[in-house]
Amino acid sequence: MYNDKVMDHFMNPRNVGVIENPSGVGEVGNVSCGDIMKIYLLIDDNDVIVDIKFKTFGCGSAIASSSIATVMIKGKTVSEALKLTNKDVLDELGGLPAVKIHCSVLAEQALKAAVLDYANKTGKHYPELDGFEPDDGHDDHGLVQIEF
Amino acid sequence: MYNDKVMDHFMNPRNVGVIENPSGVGEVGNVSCGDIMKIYLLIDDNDVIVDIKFKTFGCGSAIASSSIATVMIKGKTVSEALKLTNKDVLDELGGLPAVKIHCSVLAEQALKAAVLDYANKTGKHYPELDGFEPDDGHDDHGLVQIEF
Amino acid sequence: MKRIYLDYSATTPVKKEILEEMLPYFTEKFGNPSSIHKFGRDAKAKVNEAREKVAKLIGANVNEIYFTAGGTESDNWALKATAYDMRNRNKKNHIITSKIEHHAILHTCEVLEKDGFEVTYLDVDKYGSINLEDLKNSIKENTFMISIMFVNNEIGTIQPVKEIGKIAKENGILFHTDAVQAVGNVHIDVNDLNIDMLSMSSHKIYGPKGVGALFVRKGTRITPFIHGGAQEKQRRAGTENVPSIIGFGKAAEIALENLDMHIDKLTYLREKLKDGIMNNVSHVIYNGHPEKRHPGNVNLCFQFIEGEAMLLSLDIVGVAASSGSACTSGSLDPSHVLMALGLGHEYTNGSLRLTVGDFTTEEDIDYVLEKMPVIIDRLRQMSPLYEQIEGGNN
Amino acid sequence: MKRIYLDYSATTPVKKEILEEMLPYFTEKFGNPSSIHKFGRDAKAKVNEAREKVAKLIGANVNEIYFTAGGTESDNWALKATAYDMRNRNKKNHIITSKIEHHAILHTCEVLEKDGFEVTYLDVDKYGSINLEDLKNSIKENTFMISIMFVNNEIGTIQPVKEIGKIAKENGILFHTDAVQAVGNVHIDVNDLNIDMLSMSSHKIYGPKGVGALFVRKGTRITPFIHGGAQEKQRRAGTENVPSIIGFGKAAEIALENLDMHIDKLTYLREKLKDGIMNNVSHVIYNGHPEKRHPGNVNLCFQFIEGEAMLLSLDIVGVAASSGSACTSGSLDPSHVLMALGLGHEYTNGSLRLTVGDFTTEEDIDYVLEKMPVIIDRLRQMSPLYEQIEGGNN
Ligand SMILES: Cc1ncc(COP(=O)(O)O)c(C=O)c1O
Ligand SMILES: Cc1ncc(COP(=O)(O)O)c(C=O)c1O
Repeated sequence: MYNDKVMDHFMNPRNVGVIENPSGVGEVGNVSCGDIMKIYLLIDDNDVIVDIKFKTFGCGSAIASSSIATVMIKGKTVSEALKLTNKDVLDELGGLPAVKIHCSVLAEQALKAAVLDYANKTGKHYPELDGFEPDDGHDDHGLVQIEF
Repeated sequence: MYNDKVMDHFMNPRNVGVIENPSGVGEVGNVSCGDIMKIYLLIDDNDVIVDIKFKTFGCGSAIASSSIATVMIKGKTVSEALKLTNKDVLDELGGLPAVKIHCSVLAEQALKAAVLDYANKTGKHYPELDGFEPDDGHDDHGLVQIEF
Repeated sequence: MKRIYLDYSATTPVKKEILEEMLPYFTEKFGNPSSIHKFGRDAKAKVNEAREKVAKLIGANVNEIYFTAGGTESDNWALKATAYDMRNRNKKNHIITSKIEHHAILHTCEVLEKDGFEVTYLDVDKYGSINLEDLKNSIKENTFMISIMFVNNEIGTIQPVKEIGKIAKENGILFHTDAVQAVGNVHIDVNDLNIDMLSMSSHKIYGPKGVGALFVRKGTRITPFIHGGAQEKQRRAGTENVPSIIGFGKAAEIALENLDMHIDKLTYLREKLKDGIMNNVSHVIYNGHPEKRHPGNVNLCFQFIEGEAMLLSLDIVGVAASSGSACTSGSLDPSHVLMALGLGHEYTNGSLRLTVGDFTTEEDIDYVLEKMPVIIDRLRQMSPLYEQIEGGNN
Repeated sequence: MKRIYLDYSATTPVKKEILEEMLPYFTEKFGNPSSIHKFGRDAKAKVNEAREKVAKLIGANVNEIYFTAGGTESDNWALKATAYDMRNRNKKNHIITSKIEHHAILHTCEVLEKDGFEVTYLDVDKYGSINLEDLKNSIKENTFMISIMFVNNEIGTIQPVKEIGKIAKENGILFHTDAVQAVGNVHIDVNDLNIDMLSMSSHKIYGPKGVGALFVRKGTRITPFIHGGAQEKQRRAGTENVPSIIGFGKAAEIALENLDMHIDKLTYLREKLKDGIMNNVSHVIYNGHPEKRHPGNVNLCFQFIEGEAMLLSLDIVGVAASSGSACTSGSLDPSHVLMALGLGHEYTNGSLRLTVGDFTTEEDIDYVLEKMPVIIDRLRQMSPLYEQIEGGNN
């Protein structure tokens, strides 16, 4: 079902945890969607994300996507990081099952929410965030139902 | 499917053949029904059926029923023989599959046809034959269809 | 790695002695039961032996058993064939069922609804039991069938089948029960229980997959669902799945012989497993009826974590389980059964079903009990939901 | 006693190497393909491997194969699901089929007729082939499907499938073919032949009973026939019959590998058997098309004697065969296929089908050729019909 890389990031997720005095925090999803991701960012004066931590409630894909996304984000400037798409996450993971694609959207959204928090706190403006609504659900699940 | 007795009478039918100058001959059934039985009788002056032969076109049950019926008839008087029912044939055979019950009627009918022939030739009257129509088909087949 | 299978409600392994009964019928004794020759006759005789064994397991007569390709087909057949026949002949078009049926029933009902039938889906209480007063109140002039499952596949709850049968009989309504999870796990006597039709499946009782049966009480009209050859007394066409039917028969025989022992053993292991988890993990609820339940079924909801993540974590340490979480199936909604219990998403998403069976050992349970708290804790440590309550509540 | 099986069109033994592939999936690798854990994933992967093999045998894509419980279910599904869907969406309600289809098609069509559909049953010529002009002429505005079998199960005739596919395509009509007897016995490429749906069955190609498949061309709409779980891409519910599907896959693989050899061998044995009988027994006719036929099929009508009596006699000397006689099946009418050829009862009642297969040897044929004239003669000597013509004609 999942490839080795996904399983590795699920079992040994990188950057799990909390940052004590974060530059920004973002949380997306809700329990009725089945997954929630919370991202903590530490951003330095050059706008570089020097540290990132996450907590995720969700399935294997959600956790693995969260983990790999933080690895990809860490060390980037905020603007670079905001270019991250769920497609990049998917590619880096080497793919997810079709019904799980939506999980890769989570990290992209959570990052945006955290940067928005940072922007709000600092008064900065990131054009990449224009139009971003942190509470947009991601109800693009498939419709497969299995039961036995 | 068939019991040993049925199989024995099918494989080693008794009284198959023709009587050269028969007292009476009867044939019932037709090819579209799937079975035909022809009975030859030799009847002595005491009205005893001293010899009987048959030929049957039909399935295993038809042949076995024919054979056993001739065994049961041989040596009986005509009136005794006319008491023979398909139930007697069935019992003597130890049963037939449900869809084959109709085959046991054949001998009863053929005997009656042969006796009728004898009666017509000799001017005798057998009340047991009153109302008997030699061409009554026996379309009481089941409706089971199997195919592969 | 040792693999521990705790998903017996999903499917069971075929027992060795069952497979052995089947084997000759693949290769040497491979005849088609409809054939007149010896190959065919031998196959036919064995199919009928199997039919007797299956009948005996539920207290039915041999002539009341029709073999199918599984529980799903049996459910489809019982509902659809009866529905159309009833509508055509008696102008009746209302079915009563429950909200926690298997999809083989629910989706069939939905299809019937689209075609103009009326379906009442009964609610269940927090244990997953239907309410008999609700049932009585939902009966109408045009009700022709009550279809209520015997044992629920997710939470294991056993319905008051005898009472349902009585109500059905008193009202002249057919009673069908999906007994796929019940057969071989609870005592069943179709006469005592007033059941008119009952669906079963071989692969839940250590027989092969792809074969099941529908019990249809003598005198109950059933038209075919699959048309073709004259097999199964012209009720269910298609060359009989001889080896699998034989395996199903053997499985039924063994199930009947072992029933009490099986129930005792499973109940013991189930309680041990359930208690072990409940006593060592916080924020868990135990679903289903505390006593009236499948002897091998443990269904739990763990707060703050998600079901599939638990399944994967268990799988990695060699434990096979199941979950009704939405993410497991890729579906938008979590288990309709858990939802019907009135549980919120914060519970339903963290659901886990562990089902023990005849090959489960006490050591297996010990192993799971050792691993489980670690797994739960690891996932909770990652969860933003747990973070919030960790300080105060734990 | 040595038993010689000449009834390969009824069913085939499972080949040893096929059974071996299946075995682990009964006992150790018994998972439910819908399960997320390793047992489930392993099963799922093997089911998809099997799907690829089955697809390859008919030149289809792996995504176009849906597993079923056999040929009968595939036929029922293809016709019924499409019929209701077409009527609901396109107001089309006419099917064209032939008089010599298997009952899985014919009885399904009868049921559809009762429900308001129109069905044209095409005649066949004396070889059992449909007439393409008839087909064209029977197409109407409301025709949504042509369902013509690929190879007839009784007389072995191969229909002009490519031409039928062309006509269907030109007229925008779906083309379904019951290829249960064709698969593994003739070359099939669903694309070359313009086939939209194709039914197959495992137990006719040395795979296990109780499993089959429906090919549905990509882009062709197919609604489910059996509702329930999400198996088979939500098109066919029910726990997958994993071991049997694996066996079917292996059977398909072997069939493809051996196809030319298989056809050559069977054709040789068939011709030897047919010639041997025709040259040594009088008053026999050979049914079906002389060349365009199933490589293993010999269908004969012996005058003056009845089919079941032949079967029993052959069975006693160890030879397993089949007959289309009315008495064999306990039916009132002899084979609808033989009747459609225009044969009278004097022929149809004496029908015999001998089908050779992969385990048939030349010695088997020699043995049958030795016994056959004796058996025929014994029965004819008992026949009142033979008596009449014996002097003059023999
Ligand atoms: C309650 C219930 N009904 C029906 C089914 C379907 O049975 P099958 O998988 O044999 O089609 C299952 C299991 O899958 C079940 O648990
Ligand atoms: C032409 C044809 N169609 C359909 C079937 C039915 O297949 P199954 O026995 O797998 O249901 C058969 C054989 O029985 C057949 O020969």
